[in-house]
Amino acid sequence: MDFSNFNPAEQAHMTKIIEKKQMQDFLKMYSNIVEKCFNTCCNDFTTKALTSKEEACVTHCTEKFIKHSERVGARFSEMNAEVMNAQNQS
Amino acid sequence: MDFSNFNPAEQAHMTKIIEKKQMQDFLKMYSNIVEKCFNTCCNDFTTKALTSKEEACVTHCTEKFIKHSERVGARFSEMNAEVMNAQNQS
Amino acid sequence: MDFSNFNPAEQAHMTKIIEKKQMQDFLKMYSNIVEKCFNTCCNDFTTKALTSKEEACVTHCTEKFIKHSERVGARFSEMNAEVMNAQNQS
Amino acid sequence: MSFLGGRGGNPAPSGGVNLEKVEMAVTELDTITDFFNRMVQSCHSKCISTRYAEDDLNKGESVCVDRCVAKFNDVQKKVGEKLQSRGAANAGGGSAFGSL
Amino acid sequence: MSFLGGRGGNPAPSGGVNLEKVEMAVTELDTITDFFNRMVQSCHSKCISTRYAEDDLNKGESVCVDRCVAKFNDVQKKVGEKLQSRGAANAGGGSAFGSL
Amino acid sequence: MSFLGGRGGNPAPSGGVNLEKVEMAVTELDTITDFFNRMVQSCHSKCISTRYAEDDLNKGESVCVDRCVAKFNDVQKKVGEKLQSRGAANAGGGSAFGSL
Repeated sequence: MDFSNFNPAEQAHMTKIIEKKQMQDFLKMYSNIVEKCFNTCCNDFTTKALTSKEEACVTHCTEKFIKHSERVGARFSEMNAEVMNAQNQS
Repeated sequence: MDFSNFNPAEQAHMTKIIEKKQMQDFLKMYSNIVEKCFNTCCNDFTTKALTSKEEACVTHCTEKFIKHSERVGARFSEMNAEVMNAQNQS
Repeated sequence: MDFSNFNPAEQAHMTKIIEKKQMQDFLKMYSNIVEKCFNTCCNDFTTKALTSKEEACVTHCTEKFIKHSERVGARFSEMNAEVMNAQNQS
Repeated sequence: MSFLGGRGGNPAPSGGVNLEKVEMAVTELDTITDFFNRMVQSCHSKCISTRYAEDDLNKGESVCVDRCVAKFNDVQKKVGEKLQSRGAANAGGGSAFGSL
Repeated sequence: MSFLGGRGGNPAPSGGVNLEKVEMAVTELDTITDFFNRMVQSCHSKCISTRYAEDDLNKGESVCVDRCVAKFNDVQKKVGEKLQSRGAANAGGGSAFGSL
Repeated sequence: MSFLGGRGGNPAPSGGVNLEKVEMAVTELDTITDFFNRMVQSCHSKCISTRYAEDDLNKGESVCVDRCVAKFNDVQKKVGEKLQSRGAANAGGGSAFGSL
């Protein structure tokens, strides 16, 4: 996003808001991973503790979800940069 | 909703809030359509660009979603009017 | 949660916030039940009124959802109490 | 659909804004919006074919949507009655707040 | 991706905070975040195998994610154009607010 | 479940309200509520039969719910540890904010 027409006071205000939203965003990703990996990996309710199979699944699922999010973020960021460039050249 | 026991200042305040919520509501419908039509129409990831088949599907899907929302809104609004009438006559 | 390092003014403030959130939480549970029980129980759209079969299904579904939530809440609360105890003894 | 109880009190006398009343109205508005959005989503899943070969709702879809809205609304009433008969206070037991 | 229209007006002259401008920026931020999160979820469903036997995205998954992001973005544009051509004002008819 | 770190600081000395502390507590509350609601939904899908022929949870469902809560909680811990070991700062890379 382009904050070039924000004065210093407005930029400081936005920075504080963005920091708070980053925290909430992180917590939301956390819950999303828990929900998705639980739903995919846990299907055996004859035991109370996670089986070793379930545990391995959760570990891989979490790691893959993060790497997936990072990759989506990288592509998304490239796309936004292209749009910005195109706007600046016109 | 019935704002008849709101004074002018309160009504002006509500109007501003409702305008903001209409904007958010519109943006939410926008995201819902993107999500639903993408999930339904895009299943071929051997290409990066939308195929013409996918594109036609997205167009129909969007148009139908809007018409569907409008129809639900019309029925919903009739129902609310009936409830209001019934309350006023009792 | 542990509010022992909150002064009385802060606790009063939190109490008001929690009351408001309880209301919102109740309304959210209400919508969740409506959505889940409608989706599970209503599959016949040759009639406008609920069939007696659908109505019985919605009643059971609602009752079971509440009992389910209460059971999850009870287990969750026991788990939190254990964590608190463990922290206090260390 | 005023399930939040009567909107409290008269207008503030001298043209001021009664914030509690406004907040209550906003909660009611949010609840109706949420309800409406879920109705749209549920009835879309129940009634709209995913072949997407045309721009208009066909006859069957249109009739289905009308009935779906009526039924969704009936379910909302039924569930509301059930929750009320159990006592709103009690129902809080199944929330996160009963557990903290 | 400034689909909320131009960010209104110049900076407040003397270093004050133009609250309306900040609020607009926050809405834009929330919209992009929501869009991003839905893209992550949709592309995860489309591309990531649920066997979870390893920690890394394999070659096929990686390529799929790249294309998925591009397609999701195209769909977002298509839908946006469609909504715009219908008129933002009009589209409000399908919301809860047209019905109250 | 204080995964947001220690609640900052002592009470404000003279009975004032430390807004930052209150805001932190509200974020924690919202997180727990969200967590609880997802647990309710997930365990409902895993354990509750959709035949709906009776009002009570049967024996099998009740036992399933108890184990489901325990497992869901374990998954929450596992995922939390994983995220922490990667570094909270780093994990931000997969969010919309890293991309603006």
